[in-house]
Amino acid sequence: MTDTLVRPSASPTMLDADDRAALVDSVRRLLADRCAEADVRRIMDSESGHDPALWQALGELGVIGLVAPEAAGGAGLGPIELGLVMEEAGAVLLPAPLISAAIAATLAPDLPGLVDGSRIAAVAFVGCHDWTGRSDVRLDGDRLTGTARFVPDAAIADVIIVASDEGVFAVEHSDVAVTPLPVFDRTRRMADVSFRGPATRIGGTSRIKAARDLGIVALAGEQAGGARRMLEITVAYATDRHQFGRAIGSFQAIKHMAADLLLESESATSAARDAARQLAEATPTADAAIALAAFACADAFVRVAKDGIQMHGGIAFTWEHPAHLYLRRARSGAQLFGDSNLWRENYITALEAQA
Amino acid sequence: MTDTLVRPSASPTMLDADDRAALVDSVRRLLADRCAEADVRRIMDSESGHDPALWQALGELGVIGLVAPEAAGGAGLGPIELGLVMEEAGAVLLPAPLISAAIAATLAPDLPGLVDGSRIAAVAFVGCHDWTGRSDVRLDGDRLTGTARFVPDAAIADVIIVASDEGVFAVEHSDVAVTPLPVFDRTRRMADVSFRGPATRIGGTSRIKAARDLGIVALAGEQAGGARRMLEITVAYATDRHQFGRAIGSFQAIKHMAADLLLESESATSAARDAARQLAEATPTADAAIALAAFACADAFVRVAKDGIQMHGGIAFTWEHPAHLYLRRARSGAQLFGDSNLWRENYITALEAQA
Amino acid sequence: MSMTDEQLQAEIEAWLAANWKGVPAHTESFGRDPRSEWLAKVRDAGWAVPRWSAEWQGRGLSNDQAKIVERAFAKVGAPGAGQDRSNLWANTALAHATESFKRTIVPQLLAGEVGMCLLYSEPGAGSDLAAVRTRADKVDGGWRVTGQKVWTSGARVADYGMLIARTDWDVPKHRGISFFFLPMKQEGVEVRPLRQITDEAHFNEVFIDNAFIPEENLLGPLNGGWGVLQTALAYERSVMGDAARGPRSGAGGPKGDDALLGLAREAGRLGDPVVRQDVAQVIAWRVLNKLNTARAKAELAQGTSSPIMSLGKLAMSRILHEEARVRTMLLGPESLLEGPDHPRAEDANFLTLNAYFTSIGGGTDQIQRNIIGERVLGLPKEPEVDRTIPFREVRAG
Amino acid sequence: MSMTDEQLQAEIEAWLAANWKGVPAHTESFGRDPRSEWLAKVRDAGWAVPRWSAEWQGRGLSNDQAKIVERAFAKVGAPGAGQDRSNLWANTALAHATESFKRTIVPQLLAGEVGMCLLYSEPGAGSDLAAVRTRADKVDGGWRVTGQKVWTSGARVADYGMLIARTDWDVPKHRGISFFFLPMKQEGVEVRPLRQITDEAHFNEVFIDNAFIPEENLLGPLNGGWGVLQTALAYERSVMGDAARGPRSGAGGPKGDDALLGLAREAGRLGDPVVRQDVAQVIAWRVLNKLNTARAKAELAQGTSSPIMSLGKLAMSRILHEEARVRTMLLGPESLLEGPDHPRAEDANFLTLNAYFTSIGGGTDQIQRNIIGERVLGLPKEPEVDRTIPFREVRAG
Repeated sequence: MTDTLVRPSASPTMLDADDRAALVDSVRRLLADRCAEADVRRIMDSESGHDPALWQALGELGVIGLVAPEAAGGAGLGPIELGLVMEEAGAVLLPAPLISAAIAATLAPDLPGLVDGSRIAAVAFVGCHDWTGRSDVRLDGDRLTGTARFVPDAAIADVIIVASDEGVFAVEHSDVAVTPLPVFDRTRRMADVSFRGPATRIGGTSRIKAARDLGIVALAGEQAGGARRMLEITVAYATDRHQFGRAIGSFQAIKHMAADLLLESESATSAARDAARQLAEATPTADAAIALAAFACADAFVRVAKDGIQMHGGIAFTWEHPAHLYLRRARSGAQLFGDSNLWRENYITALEAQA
Repeated sequence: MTDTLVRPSASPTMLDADDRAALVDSVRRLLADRCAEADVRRIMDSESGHDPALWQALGELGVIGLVAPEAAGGAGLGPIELGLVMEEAGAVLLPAPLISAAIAATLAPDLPGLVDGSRIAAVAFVGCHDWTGRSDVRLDGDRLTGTARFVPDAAIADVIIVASDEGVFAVEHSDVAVTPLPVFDRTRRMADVSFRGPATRIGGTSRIKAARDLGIVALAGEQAGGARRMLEITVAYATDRHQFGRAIGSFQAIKHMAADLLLESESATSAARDAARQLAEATPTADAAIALAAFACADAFVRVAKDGIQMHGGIAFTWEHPAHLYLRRARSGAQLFGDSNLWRENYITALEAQA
Repeated sequence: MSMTDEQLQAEIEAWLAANWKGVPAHTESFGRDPRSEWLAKVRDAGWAVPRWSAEWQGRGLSNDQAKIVERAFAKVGAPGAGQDRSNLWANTALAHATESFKRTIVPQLLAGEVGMCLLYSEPGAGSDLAAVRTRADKVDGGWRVTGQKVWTSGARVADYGMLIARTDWDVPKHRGISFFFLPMKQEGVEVRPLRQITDEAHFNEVFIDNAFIPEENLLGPLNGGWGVLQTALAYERSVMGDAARGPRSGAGGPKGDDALLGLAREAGRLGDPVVRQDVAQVIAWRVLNKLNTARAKAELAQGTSSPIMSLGKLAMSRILHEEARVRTMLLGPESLLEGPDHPRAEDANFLTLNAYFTSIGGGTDQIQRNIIGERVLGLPKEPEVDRTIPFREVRAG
Repeated sequence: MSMTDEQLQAEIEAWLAANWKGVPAHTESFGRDPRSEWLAKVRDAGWAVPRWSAEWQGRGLSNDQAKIVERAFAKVGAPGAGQDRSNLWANTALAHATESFKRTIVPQLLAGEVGMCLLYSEPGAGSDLAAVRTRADKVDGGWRVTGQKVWTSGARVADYGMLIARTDWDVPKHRGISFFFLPMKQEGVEVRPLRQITDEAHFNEVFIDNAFIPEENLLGPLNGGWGVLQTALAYERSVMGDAARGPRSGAGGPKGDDALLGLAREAGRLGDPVVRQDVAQVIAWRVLNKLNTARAKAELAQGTSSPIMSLGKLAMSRILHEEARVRTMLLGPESLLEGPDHPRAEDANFLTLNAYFTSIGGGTDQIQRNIIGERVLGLPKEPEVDRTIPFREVRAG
C-alpha cells in the first residue's frame, strides 16, 4: 500500500466530493488488505490488542494525522473526512487508536511523533468531561495525582494527554502506572491510569470541548459504519440460508426486521454525517447535532448488532462467527463518552438552549 | 333476564370455583342480550351516555351491589368476583357506572338506593388520592368548596361521594354544579363537579385507600377483558380476511403481532386476577400487586387495541368498525387512577417497602 | 429552442409580472380546481409542462431549464408550473390514453377543468390491489362496470375516476385487469362519505352499478391495466410525498420538529427526566427522518440511487404513533378530552387515530417493510400462491 | 396394588431412612451419571418409575400415588424418583425401541449407567429439523451413517446419541427420516467442542463419518422418525422446562425477581426516575411471567387446556434481553469489563449474550411466534413450499 491521501488544494479543512471519495476508497482498500476478520481476531487475541505494522500503514496513508494541522505535518482535514474514514474503520472493526489520535491532534497538535504514528497518544478526560464519573485526577502544584478510569488505548500509549478542568497536560508513559482492564470488547482496550508525578502543561481548557466533540463525531462514524456492515452481513446470510425450502430472508419475520434495521443504520449514518458537518461549520445547532449523533448512532449499532444475531440464529451464537464482535464493539462504543440516556438528556438541554 | 347472583353459602366474601363460573356466565348472558355493539353505540351517542333499562337489569342481577355488604342488601362478594365481572363488562365495553358503584359500596355502604341501582353514585378522589392532580376541593367548616376534576359518572349521579384527606362526604346532586366534559371515550363519561354548599360526613379516611384499590382492581379486570376481546376480534378477522390469495393471518407479520398480543392480554389477565386475590386476602404484597395491575393492564389494553387496528388495516380506520371504540376505552382507562409511569413508580416504591 | 437560461428567466419574469395577480386558495386536493382560469393561462403560455413538446402545450425544455420555470413561479407563489413532474392525471393520460381521448382530456387536466379521483382500493382488496373484483364487461361502444371502491378522496366533485377493473377472470390476477377513466357523473355511480375513526369524512365509498365507460376511455392495452397502474402509482408517490398531516387544531401549541418540547414546557413537564428522555427520542426520530430525506435527495441529485427514500413512510409511521403516546403522557388527564375547547387534547387524540392514515394508508407498514426488504435490500420474495392461477380460483375478501 | 396412601408413604419413608445417605452432586446434565449406584438402587426398589408396570421395574401406581413417592424423595433431597415423567431417554426408548434393545437400555438409562446426547440439529437445518441431511444407508445388520450435527450437549461423555437421519431421499422431507440410538464410542464419530459467543463450550459439533448403527437400534418404523421425534421433543420440553440460566458469576449481586432492584440500589441509581421506570418494567415482566405460569398450571390442573403455557419462552426471551440492557444501563462504564474481578459486569455481559440461548435455542422467537399464532390462536399456516416435494429437490443449507 503506497497510497497517500490526496491533499486538499483549496480549503485546508474540507475536501470536495471527488477527493473525499478517493480518500475513503484508499482507506477501504488498505483495510481490505490489512484488516480482514482474521486480522481483527489476531490483534484482538494479542496481549496488547495493537498491531504496529497496521498502525504504520495507517500512518503512511496519512490517516493517523488526518485532522492534525498541515503545519504539524498532518493532512489538515476536518470532522467530515474523519467521520467518513471512521465509517470504514467501523465497518471492519479496526482495532487501532484512531479516535484517540484524532482527539490528541486537537488537544496536542504539537506533540512530536503523533501525526505519523511513531508515538501513540491516549487521552484521559477528567473533571467536567469525565464520561466515566469515576476519575479522581487533580492538579497538585505541577503534579497530577489520582487515577483516570477507563482510558482507551492507555496501555499502548507513549504519552497520556489529560484533559482536565485545569488545562491540558501531557504525561509520559514512564511517569504513570497503567493498569490494563479486562474488557468485554477486546478490540477496544482500556486501562486505568494512575498519576503520581510531574505533568507538562500543554494548553488551556479552551479546546477540550471541541476535542471531545471530535471524538464523538469519530465514534459516531465508526458506529454508523459498523451498523451498516453488520446489516450487510445479516442480509447476505438471510439471502443464502435456506430453511423450510426457502431463503430465510423470504420470511416476513426476517425481512421486516431487516427493513427496520435499514432505517436504524441509515439514520445513524445521517446523524453521524450531520454532526460532522455541523462541527466542521461550527453551526449554532452543532451541540444538538452532536448529542443526537451520540445516542442515535450508539443505539442504532447496538440494535442492529443485537437483532442481527437473532436473525442469524444458532450460527451467530458461535465464537467463530463475527456477529458477536460487532455486538461487543457496539456495547463498548455505547459507553465511550457517556451512555445514550445521558446524551438524550444533553440533547434536550441543547434544544432548550437553541429555543 | 331473571337470573340472580348465586349467594355465597360458606364465605361472605369469596365464591367457590363453580359459583364463580355461574356468576360470570350469568353476567355474560345478560351482556350478550343487552349490551351488543349496537347498544354500546346507542348509549355512547345518547346525551347522558347512560341506559337506565340496562342499569336496572344489572341491578336485578345483583351486579351493582356485588361488593356491597349483605347487611346492606348487597351480594357481599369481594375483589375476585368483581374483577371477573369486570372482565365481562370490559369485553363488551359496557357503558355503565360499575366501577363507581364498587368504590361507593366500600366508601358508603349505608347510603340508600346504591345497592339496587335505584340511585347512582359518583366518586371524587381529592387530596392525596386525586389522580387528576387538578382538583382543589377543601373542607371549610361543614361546607365543601372548590372543584373536583374528571369525576366519572358525575353527570348521571344522584349523589357525589367525596373521598378527601378530611374524610368521606356525600353531597346530593342538587347541591353541586356539574359540568359534563367532552370526552374522547364516549363510553366513559366524566364531569367536573363544583362544590358550594353543605356536605354530609359519612366516614373517616380509613377506607379510602381500600376503595381506591378496589377501583383499580375493577378497572384492571375491565382492561384485561377488553384486551382479550379486542385480540379475539382481530384474530377472527385475520383468519377470514384474504389478501394475496391467503388469509392475512397466515402472514408472519400478522401472526407474530398476534402472538405478542396474546402475551400482553394474558399477562394483563394474570395481573388483574392476582391483584384481586391479593386485595381479597390482604397480603403483605398487595400494594405491589395492585400497582403492577394498574400499569400492566392499562398498557396491555392500549397496545392490543393499537396493534389490533393496525392488523385490521383500512377497515378499522372506519367509524363503523368497533376497533376504535376499544382504543378509546383503553385510553380513558389508562388515565383513570393515574398513568402508567406513575404506577411503575408506585410499584418500585412498593417493592422497596417490601424489601 | 436554444434559449439561454438568462433569456428564459427574463421571459418568465416578464410574463409573470404581466399576468400573475393571485388566485383563490385550493383547499380540496382532488376536486375541480377553482384556479382553472389561471391554470389555463399558464398552460396556454407553455409553462404548465415545460419539459413536454409544443404539441402537448409544452416547450421542450431541458430538466435544468424547466427548473428555472418552476423556481420563478415558486418565487411569486404562483401555481401551475411544472405539472410535467407533478400532475398524476395528466401524466397518466398522456402516457396511456387513446389518441382521441387524450387530445381532449390532457389540456383540461392541466387547467384543472375536470375533477379527478382514484378508484383503486376495494373493500375486499386493501393492500392487494391486484385482487380487484370490480368487473368491466364489454358491450357495444365500451364497457359496463359493476363493483365497489373505497378510500376515494374527492369522489363527490370528480368528473372522472381512474379505475382499475377486471376484464378477464380466467387468467392469473395481474393479467386480467384493465385501466379506465370512468365518467363519474352518471347514473350507476353513487358516492357515499366514509366516516373515519377520527370522526371526519375525507374519503368516500363509491358504488358502481352497471355504469358505462366509452371505448376511448381505456388506458393502455386491454388486460394491461396492471402496468398502467404501476406507472400511475409511481407518479402518485412522487406527487403525494409525505401524506402525513399535522395536528388538526390550529391552536394546538408549538409547531416544528421540537413542538413536543414546547408542549412539554407548556404542560410544566420539562423537569421530569422520564419525560425528557421520551421527548428527546421523538424529536430525534423526526430530525433523523429529515436528515435521511435530505441525504437521499442529495444522493439522487448526484445520480446515485438512494436506498433511503423508501424509508420515510415507515419512519413517519413510528414518529406519529410515538408522538401521540408522548403527547398523551404530557397531558395526563387532559388527554381524556376532545373538541375545540381542548386543542392540546384534540391534537393528541387526533394524532393517535390519524397516525393510522400513515401506518395503514397507501400500503400498511407491513407492506412497506416487504417493499424495503425486497426492493431495497434485495431479499427474496415470498412464494406467491396466487400469482399463476386463474383469478376465478383465488380466494379473496 | 391397592395400597393406601398412608401405607405407601410409610413404605417409602422407611426405605429412604434405610437407604438414603446422600450422593455426589451431578454437574453435567447429559453425561454418565456419577450417582449410578444410588439410582440403580432406586430403580430396583421400583421408585424410579412408579407409574410403570412391574415388568419395567415400576409399581403400576396411579398418578396421585406416584406423586407421594416423588414428594417423599424431594423432601430428603434424594434424586431418581419419578423418571416416568422426567427421563427423556428412558421414555423414548420404552415407547419406540425394539424389544431386544429396550430390555437392555431402559434399565441402564434409569440408573444413569449410560451417557446420552441429542443428535438432531445440523448446520444446514437449524429451525427446520425436518430438513435433516445426515444420511443413514442400509447395510448388512444395520446402517452406515454420515453427516454432521451441532448444538450437542454432553456428546463427549455420551455412550449413545438419539439421532435423526434421512433414510429415504425420494419422498417429501417429513417422510424419509428415521430415528436411531447411535453408539457414540466408535471410530467414525468425532466430537469437537463448539465455542459460544459467551466464550464457553457447553455444546459440541459431532462429525459422523460412516459410523455403524446395529439393526436393533432403530426406534419406531423405518422412515417414521418424524413421529418419534415429535414425542421426544414433547418429553424434552417437559423435562427441560425453562432452560434459561441465571447470571454466570456466583457473586453477581442479589437474586430473585427483584434482583434488579438490588443492583440498582447497589449501583446508587435508585434515585434516578428513568432507572426506576425501566427497572420496574423488567421486574414486572418477570412477575407477570410467573403469574402466567402459575395460572396455566392451575388451569391445567382443572383439566382446562391453557393457552398460556406456550408463552413462557417468548416472554423469557424479552425479559432476558431487556434485563441485560437495564443492567448495562445501571452499571455504566463498569459494563465495559468482564472476568471474575468484575462480577456485576460479567453478569450483565454474559446475560447480553446468553439471552440468545433462550431467544434462538430450542426454536427461535420467530418460530415460537409461529407456534403460538397457529397452535394457540388457530391462525392459518403459511403455505409450505417443501412439504410435498421429494427431499432431493428441496433447496437447503
